[in-house]
Amino acid sequence: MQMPVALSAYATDVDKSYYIIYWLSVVLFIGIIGAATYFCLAYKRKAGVRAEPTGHNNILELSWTVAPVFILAYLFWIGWKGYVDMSIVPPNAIEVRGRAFQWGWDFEYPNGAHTPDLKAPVGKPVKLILSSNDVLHAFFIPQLRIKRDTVPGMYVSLWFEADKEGDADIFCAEYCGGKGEGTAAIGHWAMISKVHILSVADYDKFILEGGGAKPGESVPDWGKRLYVEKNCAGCHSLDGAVGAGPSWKGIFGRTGVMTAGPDIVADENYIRESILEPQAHIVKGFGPVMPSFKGILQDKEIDAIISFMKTLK
Amino acid sequence: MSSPSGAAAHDSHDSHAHEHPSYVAHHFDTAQQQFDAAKLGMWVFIATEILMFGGLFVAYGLMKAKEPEVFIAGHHYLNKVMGAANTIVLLFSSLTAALAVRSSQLGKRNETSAWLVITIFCACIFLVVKYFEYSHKIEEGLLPGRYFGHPFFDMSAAPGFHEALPSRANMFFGLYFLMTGLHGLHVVIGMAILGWVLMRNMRGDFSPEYFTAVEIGALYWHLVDLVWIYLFPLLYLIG
Amino acid sequence: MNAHAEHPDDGKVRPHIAPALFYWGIFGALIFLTVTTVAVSYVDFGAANTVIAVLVATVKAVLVATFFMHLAHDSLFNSIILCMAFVFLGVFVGLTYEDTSTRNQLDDANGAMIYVRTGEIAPAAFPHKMIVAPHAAEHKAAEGGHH
Amino acid sequence: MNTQAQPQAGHHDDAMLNTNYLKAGSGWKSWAFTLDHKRIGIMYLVFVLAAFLTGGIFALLVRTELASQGHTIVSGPTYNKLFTLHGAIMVFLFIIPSVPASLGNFILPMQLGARDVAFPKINLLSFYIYLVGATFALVSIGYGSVDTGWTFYTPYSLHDPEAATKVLYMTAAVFVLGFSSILTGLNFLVTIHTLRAPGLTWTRLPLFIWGMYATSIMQVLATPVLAITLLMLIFERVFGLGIFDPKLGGDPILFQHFFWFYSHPAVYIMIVPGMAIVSELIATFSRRVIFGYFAVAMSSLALALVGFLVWAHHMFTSGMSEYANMLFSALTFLVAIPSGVKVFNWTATLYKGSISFAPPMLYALAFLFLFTIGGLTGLFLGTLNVDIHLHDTYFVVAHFHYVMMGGTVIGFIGGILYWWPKITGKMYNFTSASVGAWLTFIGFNVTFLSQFVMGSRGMPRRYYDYLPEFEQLHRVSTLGSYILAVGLFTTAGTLIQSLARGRAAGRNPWGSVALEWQTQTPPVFQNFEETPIVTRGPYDYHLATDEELREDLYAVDPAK
Ligand code: HEA
Ligand code: HEA
Ligand code: HEC
Ligand code: CUA
Ligand SMILES: [Cu+2]
Repeated sequence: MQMPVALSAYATDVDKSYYIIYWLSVVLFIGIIGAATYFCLAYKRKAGVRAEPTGHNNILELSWTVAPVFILAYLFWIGWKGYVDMSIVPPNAIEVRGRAFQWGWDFEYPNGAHTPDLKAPVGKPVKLILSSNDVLHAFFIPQLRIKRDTVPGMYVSLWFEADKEGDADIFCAEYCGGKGEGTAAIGHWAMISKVHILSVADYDKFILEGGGAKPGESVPDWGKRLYVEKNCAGCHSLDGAVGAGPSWKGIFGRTGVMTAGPDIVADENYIRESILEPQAHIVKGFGPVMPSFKGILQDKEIDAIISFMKTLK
Repeated sequence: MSSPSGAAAHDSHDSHAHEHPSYVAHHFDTAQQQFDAAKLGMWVFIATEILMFGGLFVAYGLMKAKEPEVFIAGHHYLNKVMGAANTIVLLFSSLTAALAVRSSQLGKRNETSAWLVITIFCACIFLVVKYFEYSHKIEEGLLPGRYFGHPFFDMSAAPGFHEALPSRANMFFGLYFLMTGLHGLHVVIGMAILGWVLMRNMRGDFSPEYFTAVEIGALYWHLVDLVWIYLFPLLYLIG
Repeated sequence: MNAHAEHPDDGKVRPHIAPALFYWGIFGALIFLTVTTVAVSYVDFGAANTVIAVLVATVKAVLVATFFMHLAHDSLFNSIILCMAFVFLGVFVGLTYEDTSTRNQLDDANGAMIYVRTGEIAPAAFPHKMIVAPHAAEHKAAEGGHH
Repeated sequence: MNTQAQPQAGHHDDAMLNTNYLKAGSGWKSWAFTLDHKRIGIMYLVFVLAAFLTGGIFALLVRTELASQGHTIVSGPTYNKLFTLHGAIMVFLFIIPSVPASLGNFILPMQLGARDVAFPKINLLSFYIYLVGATFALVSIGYGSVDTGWTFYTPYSLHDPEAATKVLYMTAAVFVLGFSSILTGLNFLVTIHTLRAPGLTWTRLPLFIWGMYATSIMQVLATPVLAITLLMLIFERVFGLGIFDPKLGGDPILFQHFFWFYSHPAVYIMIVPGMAIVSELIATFSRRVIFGYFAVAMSSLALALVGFLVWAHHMFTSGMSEYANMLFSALTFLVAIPSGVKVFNWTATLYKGSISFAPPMLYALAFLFLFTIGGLTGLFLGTLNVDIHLHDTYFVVAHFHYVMMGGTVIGFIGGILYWWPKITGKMYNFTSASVGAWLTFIGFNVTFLSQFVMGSRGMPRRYYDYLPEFEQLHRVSTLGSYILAVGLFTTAGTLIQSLARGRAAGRNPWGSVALEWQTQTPPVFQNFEETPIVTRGPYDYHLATDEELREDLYAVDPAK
């Protein structure tokens, strides 16, 4: 029962509590089961031998009622102390907003940039302000030993300070449903993202450049980058292959057949609607699985995606 | 530990077996034992009812602590006079139920029937008053949850009859209907139980020796009263 | 086996029978309390109104349970059951209130302060100012932050 | 004396009172309308085991899907339904009613020396309510089934447009099942209070009765809150009450309080009966008074009371107040004390006993082993900072299977094997029963030990798919579950075989001094030909004669 690699001092702290309980349990378990095994072997039933009448031993009884109280109080104490450390955010922490939605993450940085995976500098406290657009989710990074439910209608916060550079997984750890069939299915289990712990220099660079087209990047190229970063690529191909959603090949200006209602020409308005309210018109042959990107994609970004789409002939 | 061979001749059970009255079920030894069991059972049942209603009171209490102004604003739309009248009706019915038990204990069969009839009649009055209260609320669109403001549950009609109420007043009326509705259901069940007791009483099932059903039925009815004793002030008289 | 064992069993139960007038007396007390509580509700004591209402209701409930429901002359265990029901309700509401009344208080910097700082309401929330823990604001105002 | 039966039994004639209960009446009506606690217990046993089988099949489907990464046999949303149904069936249809409604119904009045439970009609009613609830659950499955997880957390359970009617059916099912559970508890409480045989004082009550008593208290006090919670959930869905739904201004965390206020005591409703059986088994097969009888009896009550104070330890990451987290973490540790008292006393009972390894005892020892692991891992979860990491990972899954499956279910099967000869009058094959026990034990550990490892490394639960680093462990776990299934099917086969071809069991196969073994096998309609008078404690083996301790495995006269 090894804990995963620890990426922060706080994680090491949790591991300390974990292993204290672990070894305590091992000792207790071996003591109890060892004794039971020994008794089973030593006092196996023999013909003509009776069990000895049960006596009393008040000291024994009292001690195994009272001694655990101290052990347990100690366990409570280490758990609570560690928890307080996690709950009180250092005042100088960098503030990042995290929004959960069915089924993905969106992180917003002080400069207004949005990413679906989290970027954080090494050695600096980062405070995440979490919220949810729809149902309960939970933000979970095993390697940092942090977890917090994102509750719709409420802000909660969480902080960490990684002490090593590297990547780690972000899981959704509160059940949030799922939809779709076959390979197109998406849901709670697929709400996996990454946290990239960057060097302070890299992080500063990201913050300077983020939040729009990078210097020297054309608008369609920015759209293409968003296509990857916002995980449109998870469902939409560029080469005509059908995935969870229709391919974007030749999408702009084509006439789409809808499940209900008249056919629609894919113009700017329709595409904008498809992104913000995907369930309003469903393309025939697909399920209503596309999440809304309302509040996640800015207007500028949608424009960039559309200009990228125009290049996909 | 036991004597399966049956040496104990004056086993408490066998000694009276021959005079076991017909109303004592085969698995009880004595009428008192059966009576105590029934009563204990009823009290345990009352505890479960209290915890069930209690869940609603807990929701009420927590929500009120969070948004007191919603409750205060909402309660002005309840009719204190009707609520108080109903309280008195229910208290009176509780009295008559207790008197029914007393008459039954004394073996006064007709008197018991009379008290039971009065009790059931009070229950009817209670429901009639409730009917007027409910229909008034429904007409005004003081409906639970998302139907709030839409008269007659008509979601297509324009909402917003009560702009003076805080926007969360729908929750107050949701709780109001849920709590009084569940209580009303208990009133109806109580009437059925008392009706059944009345029928058995008129048939002559009860005597000073055996009146368990009267007692149990009355206990149930008092519970209905108990719940209302809390519902009335908490819904109608706050703030 | 039970307390009644001293009676030789004659197929009878022996209830305590109170005089009818006594029940009427209890009823009178109940009506008096009802009138009082309604009257008091017209006077504004602020939050104390609810407390008074609940207290009066409890007195009424005790009267009904003790006399109409015969707990006074019943096995003590039945009273214990009734009390247990209320005790566990108390535990339920008390410990839950402990949560709802102290959310986000350990650390002011926590999420709940967003509203106070920026007026921003969390996504998927009902657009109502009370949603965002109101005490956080008072708390901040009263103590100027604490640790 | 034997002829001096009780003439007061209404429609039962005297002769019937003292015939074998299985022969007192025939035809389906004699079962469907029976008021005999023994027959009701058997009917419950059949349905409860059917529920176990159904839940088990869902479990095997879950495990098979997880055998490899990605799509294995079902799609993601189907998987969500599978584990929801697995959890909901196992909890509400199987484990909550399991021991009390089946074995409890059968054995409890016999251990009391009573002729029936206090309210036989309510007992039958509770059985039919159970069936109605089960039917609702089936309807919900027929509709395409719920996918909310067994916990019905809001707002997911409110907004998922696909699940609308199904959620209503499933909540209605659980609502109805709750009443069945309440009525059973009520019946037992009153029975224990009023129907003890002469001489059966509180200090002479078997520990099984003490366990049932504590369980009943919890059933009666906690279940109504579940009922009202579900009613509010239904109301919230239909009308939009605005208490649990954040979109309407409600508080989704409040729903979790409501849910766990029932569901945490519910886990003690599950385990205490298992512990109660184990106390009986350890006493019988060590032939000793349980060490610290009084402490063990009181620890059941303590669990019942303290169990009500800890519910929010399921909500440490939920966004609940930090102070509430602190309080509930502290209170959680309190429950370890009475559990520990039990474990230590059982172990001490073995010391200087005369231990037999008959199949039921194998289950008692397995319980000791598995419950200790399950309980100790509960302490990891009660520790705040460690739970933050472990919450909603497979560590939790492994924890609760160790206590529910490894504790309650193992205890339950042990109890079935223990009382089987008394219930059916047939003795089963010891060899295949022991093989079944060992396979179950080994398979179980393989299945769930690997899950502790995954969980501590951060594998979240309720995941249809997972990252490659977990595949190896998932595979091991799936393999274990197949071994486990083989073990359980072996046990089931052993029992079925005994019905068909087993030899008639003797009156007291294990040489027990407990009351229920002193009457005929199978018992007569009214349990004892005449009311027994109790003169000593339930485990006073040291006062018994050699004749009383004779293991009467097979009846001398197989015709009987
Ligand atoms: C039969 C059911 C059962 C039982 C008996 C228990 C027993 C315990 N459980 Fe468990 N639990 C569940 C069923 C059960 N649980 C379920 C179903 C869930 C998950 C539900 C879900 O989310 O779907 C859960 C989840 C769960 C959580 C939430 C985890 C999470 O979601 O993050 C926690 C946290 O505190 C917890 C704690 C405990 C503790 C402290 C005990 C204690 O009672 C254990 C006490 C026993 C011992 C400690 C061992 C023996 C004692 C000794 C050997 C004495 C010496 C010991 C010391 C001095 C340390 N359990
Ligand atoms: C009593 C409770 C109980 C029991 C016994 C089990 C038994 C099993 N459980 Fe389950 N489980 C839960 C309660 C239970 N579970 C709950 C509450 C959840 C959470 C659900 C949620 O998240 O919402 C869960 C979740 C859960 C998961 C996690 C799913 C996820 O999070 O994605 C897994 C995965 O491995 C699993 C596996 C198993 C397995 C392999 C068994 C095996 O032990 C099953 C073996 C049984 C059989 C193979 C049937 C054979 C039976 C017979 C032949 C009849 C026998 C008769 C006699 C022997 C007399 N269970
Ligand atoms: C979960 C899978 C999924 C993801 C992720 C996803 N989509 Fe979609 N998308 C779909 C599906 C399925 C459809 C077809 C059904 C519909 O119209 O809603 C669709 C349809 C569309 C359409 C209309 C296409 C047409 O042919 O009419 C547009 C435009 C679109 N998506 C844009 C985006 C953008 C931009 C992103 C990323 C920011 C994105 N999608 C991410 C699944 C997805
Ligand atoms: Cu999002 Cu699970
Ligand atoms: Cu719990």
